[in-house]
Amino acid sequence: MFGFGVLKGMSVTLWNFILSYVYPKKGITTVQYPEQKKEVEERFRNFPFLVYEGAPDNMRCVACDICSKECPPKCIYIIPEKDAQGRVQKKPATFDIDYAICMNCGICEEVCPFDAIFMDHEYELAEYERLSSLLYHKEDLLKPVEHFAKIRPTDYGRIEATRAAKGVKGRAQPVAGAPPKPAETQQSPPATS
Amino acid sequence: MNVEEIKNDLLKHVPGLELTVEGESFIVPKEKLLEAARFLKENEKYRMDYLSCVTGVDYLAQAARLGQPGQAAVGGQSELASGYLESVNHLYSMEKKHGPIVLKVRVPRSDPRMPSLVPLYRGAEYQEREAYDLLGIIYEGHPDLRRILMWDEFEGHPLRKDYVEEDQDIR
Amino acid sequence: MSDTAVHSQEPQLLEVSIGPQHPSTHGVFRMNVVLDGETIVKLKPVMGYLHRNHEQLAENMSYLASMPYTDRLDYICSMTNNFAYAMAVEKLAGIDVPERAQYIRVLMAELTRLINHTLLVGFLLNDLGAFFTPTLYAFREREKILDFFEATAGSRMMCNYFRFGGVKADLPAGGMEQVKEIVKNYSRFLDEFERLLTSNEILRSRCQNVGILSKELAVNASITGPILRASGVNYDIRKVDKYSIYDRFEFKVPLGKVGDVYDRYYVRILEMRESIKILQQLLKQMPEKGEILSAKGAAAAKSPRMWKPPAGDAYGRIESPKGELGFYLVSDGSPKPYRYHVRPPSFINITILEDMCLGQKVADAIVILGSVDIVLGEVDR
Amino acid sequence: METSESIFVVIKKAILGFFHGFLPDWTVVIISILISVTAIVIFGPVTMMFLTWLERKVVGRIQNRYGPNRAGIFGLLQPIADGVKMLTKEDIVPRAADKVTHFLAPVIVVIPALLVFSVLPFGRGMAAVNLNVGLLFFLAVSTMSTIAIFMGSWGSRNKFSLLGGMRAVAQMVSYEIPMVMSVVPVILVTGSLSMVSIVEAQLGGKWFVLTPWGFFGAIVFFLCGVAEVNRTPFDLPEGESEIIAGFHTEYSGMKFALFYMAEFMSAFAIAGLTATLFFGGWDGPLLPSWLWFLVKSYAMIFIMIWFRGTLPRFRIDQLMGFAWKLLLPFALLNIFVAALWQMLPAPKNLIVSGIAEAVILVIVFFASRKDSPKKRTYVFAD
Amino acid sequence: MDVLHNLARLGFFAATLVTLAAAVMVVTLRNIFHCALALILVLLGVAATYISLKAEFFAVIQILLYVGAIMTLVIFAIMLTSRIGDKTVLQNNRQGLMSFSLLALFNAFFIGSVIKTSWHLNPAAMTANVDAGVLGAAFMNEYVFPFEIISVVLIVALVGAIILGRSDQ
Repeated sequence: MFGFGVLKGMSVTLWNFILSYVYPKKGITTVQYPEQKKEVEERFRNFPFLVYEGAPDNMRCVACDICSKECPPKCIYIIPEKDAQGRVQKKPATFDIDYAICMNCGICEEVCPFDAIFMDHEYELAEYERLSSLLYHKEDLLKPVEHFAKIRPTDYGRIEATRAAKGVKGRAQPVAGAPPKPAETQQSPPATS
Repeated sequence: MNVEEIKNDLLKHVPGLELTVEGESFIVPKEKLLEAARFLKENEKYRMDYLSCVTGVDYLAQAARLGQPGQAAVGGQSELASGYLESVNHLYSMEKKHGPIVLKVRVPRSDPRMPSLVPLYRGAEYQEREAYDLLGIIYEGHPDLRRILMWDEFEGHPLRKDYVEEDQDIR
Repeated sequence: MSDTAVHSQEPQLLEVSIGPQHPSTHGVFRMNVVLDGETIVKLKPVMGYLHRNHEQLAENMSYLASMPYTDRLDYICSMTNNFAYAMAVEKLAGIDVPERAQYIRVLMAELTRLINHTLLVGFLLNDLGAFFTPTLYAFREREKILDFFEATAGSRMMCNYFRFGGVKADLPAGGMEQVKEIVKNYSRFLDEFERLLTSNEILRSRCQNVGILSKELAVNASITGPILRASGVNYDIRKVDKYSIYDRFEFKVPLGKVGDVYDRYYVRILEMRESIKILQQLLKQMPEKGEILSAKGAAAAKSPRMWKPPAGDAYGRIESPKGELGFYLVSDGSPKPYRYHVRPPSFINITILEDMCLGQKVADAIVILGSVDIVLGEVDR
Repeated sequence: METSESIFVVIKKAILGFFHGFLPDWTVVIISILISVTAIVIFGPVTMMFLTWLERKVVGRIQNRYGPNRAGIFGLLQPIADGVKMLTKEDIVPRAADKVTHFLAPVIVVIPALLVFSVLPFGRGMAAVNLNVGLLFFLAVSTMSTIAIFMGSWGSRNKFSLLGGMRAVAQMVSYEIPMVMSVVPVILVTGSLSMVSIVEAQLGGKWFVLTPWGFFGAIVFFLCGVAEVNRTPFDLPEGESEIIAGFHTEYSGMKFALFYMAEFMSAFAIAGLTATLFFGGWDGPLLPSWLWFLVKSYAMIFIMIWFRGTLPRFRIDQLMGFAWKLLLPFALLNIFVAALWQMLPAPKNLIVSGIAEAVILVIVFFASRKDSPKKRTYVFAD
Repeated sequence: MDVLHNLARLGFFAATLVTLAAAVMVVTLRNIFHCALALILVLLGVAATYISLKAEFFAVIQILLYVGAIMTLVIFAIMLTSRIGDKTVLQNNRQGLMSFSLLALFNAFFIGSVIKTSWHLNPAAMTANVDAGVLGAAFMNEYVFPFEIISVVLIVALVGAIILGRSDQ
């Protein structure tokens, strides 16, 4: 068993060894993480966030609860706001997403009819404590539309075009007539400690 | 390879076999399963030498009685009406490269025993063990029928429709 | 065991359990091995450590909701898992798929086949003892394909990209150039890989005539995928079922003669070259524009938890890189599947692991397991 | 140039001269021994630390990545970091272990690795001990590590380490004989066993590797050396992917570091010995002699690391077959070629021994063709 | 330089002492593997005495052959006989006293005769510096016949061992 095949194999590794010094752009493929960061593709999806226009109070979400029903691992928990007479408003009082359970599959973004929830690009979310600190409440989830426009320009363009076409203008005043069917909130709240 | 042609061949070659056709699949009584499978495997025209997939399915009483739309209602055999366990076998031929022949065997939930296909197809060994482990279908003639996915001391069969998970951690 | 002469007492058998926490069992998989010296006398695989009861989960969720879970079955080729599940549901509900979506689907499936085979060769060399070099070359090439997946599907490994009746989104702006770039220098990478490995005498002597699988046993034990073709059986579901638009591409199916670890390794290298041929033809034939979700598909995707397929059962299967991956669905007309069963290739391919390992050395058992290419997400479901 | 040539010898003479003033002469002899001993005891571990860093850097570069570059500039403090980690790691002794052997094994495995350095000629006049049986001493002491490795594997009472121990002993015994045989031509040509005289026989560029028998003898010796030191492609005793970590599965903390140190020091010793026997030790045109020795040894070390980055591992029976059926017969035949080379006068001997060497290569090639793996053909069905 | 000379003698006595102690340990230790290690120590002690008598070649051959080869084969034997490693054999038994007295008697005669006989020393041999070259020449010239006979005996033993060792499959 003579070593010509072995020598041919060793020539490949020697070539890679030399390449890594002579022509690092092709020879070295690793990214030195903390110093250099690999920029993320536009459609990259990490955990969801809620969108508001202008002030955080003027958020697009109307607490229709479709996303929490569609979410495969059931990690979204919504309680709609009630005004003085107890009538349900079209705004969520609490909107929790448990980032520990969410598997960033992006289904909530697809099914949301009001373009209120989108997947973020932020992936440095390490926490010290698993249960409570990964349960994001409404305040932590809210981000301006400009952030969405910055991270995903093409999607933002497409969605704005459809919204303009449908003539959806900003925050609809609460319709005086019959309030929408109170969204039943029967799904079990996620494991809150 | 249409369903009628297969049905006539089966009835001709396997004596005493009463076969019902449901859509694309054949309901075979459990006594005749091995014979039918052996015929399909050795017969020159079919040469079904590849058992692709063995699936266990659990039909509860109300599902069985009302019968799946598109599947014949099961009122006929009385004891099956109280719900049955079904083992679906997809047979293909690697030699002649032709499509699936689906054999279904139904056994009542009270007495879930049926003949195993392992003597004919080695491939069924793990899939039947999984059907036994998750659905409780006992395959007679299986060389080594024990749990494959759950740990051995586990009681109950998780994929059964009436399986209620006991709450270990009631605080 | 032939009863050796009376005076020599029974050989001192060593009972060793390899795994579930072992450097080269590709996940939590255990083999209880009984050794006589270094040769294997008995080998019992033990699995189920990663069992998440995926099938019961799917029975309590809508059809679309279990699509992201199919990514986690065989976590190396998530696109082909989605492909198989989407085809099964389309067969069940009779949904058609538009032209451009079919091309995108075949594009994703063949890229996943490249990833899986490259990674397998890398990990097989790891089991043989090469200190991570082939694996890291494999990872280097896989990164380029994963970047393309991230650009189109949104996530590198858990793509969740297929929908019933098409795909979630069209290719991104620079997508086609990225694919052309990948396909162009992938064959150059394969030449480098072959120069490093194929004629390597140590690899040849370690892999030839090890773990031989005969044709009859392979067919009888329902083995599918490259292992079956390495034993010489010509059965590739892309050619048999001609599902999706595979009949429009002209490609060959490589077959081995002996059916040992070396044949399985080399058949996979040849299959990668065939996949590159398919991708080249695909890039030429692909229509520029076209809708990517059929009308019925759009209806299903509008509100997944309300969507009700007609009652009945269906079995959709594809040629995943590891073998025949099939989904058997029974629907009773409600939005939740009545029965959801996965036919995983890895789970069935290890039925005859013991037959291949008897009489071999301990080191061979690890190599044979490596050549069978199992992923525990798919074995345990 | 002259001072840099024998800088270390001059330093030692200066120290001795200083003590000579006021101490009786017998203490001066002891002090000179102590200086040599401390030199080796410092040189050994420092080389080991540098080699661990070098190995991770080179294998990293082979795999298109940087290798350690965080601890210190270019990652040079990485070995120190590893050393501290090893010191602070808990030293677990398995309950069923045979305490005495488990404890003694790492101690005894380091002794041969250090003893071997005493014989290596690091430079002109810089061999610690000029034993006239230096080469044989080297081979004898390196067999002792076999026993230490087996003590380690037997003592830890663990199935995997037992397998590793069996493999280690079988491999060491079967690679020692071709190693000794491949050294015999060098002794035959130089006529003496002392390492210093071997290097002197090769002075002036007349290295043995340039002779036909020397070139192939060097390959055989180097392969046996790599096997003796359990490095890839012969690293079966600690085959990670098969038997977890072979004989040092049950060792952690400083004991594991000792095994690791012994492996690297004997790897450097083998590289140094190959350089001395076949590549002319410290003989070289410009640079000082000790620098030549280091350059050549590190070239050999680079090849060992290069092996590690490329080749898969042998199986136990192929390993044995390779030693007994290929290396040993070739080394024996090589002795005849060396004898031919030695007997005939200058111009003719090169031609005759060259032809003889070619004949041997052809014989061994055809003899081993039967069990060498074949090329395979594949069918393309549609 | 007599101090160095004394040191050398001290080294020699220390080596012999270690050898004797290890020899005693070989027969009295419980675990058979520890006995094998003690035997290795004995052989190393013998090599040390060779060195102190300035016969380096013999010392190195001693280490190479005895410790390197023969002891490895002894360990092979221990390893391959099944379950011999962990049985601890009881070392002492009742005949201890009787055998000790016999031994003492024998030693008395033996040491007595050793002291009484006058060993006539051949002065030439005392100072001759025997190194590998001289030995090699001796083997090939005067003693070539016994050298060949021994190699034949070894070959026969080797072939016999292989035939016996080959298990009967």
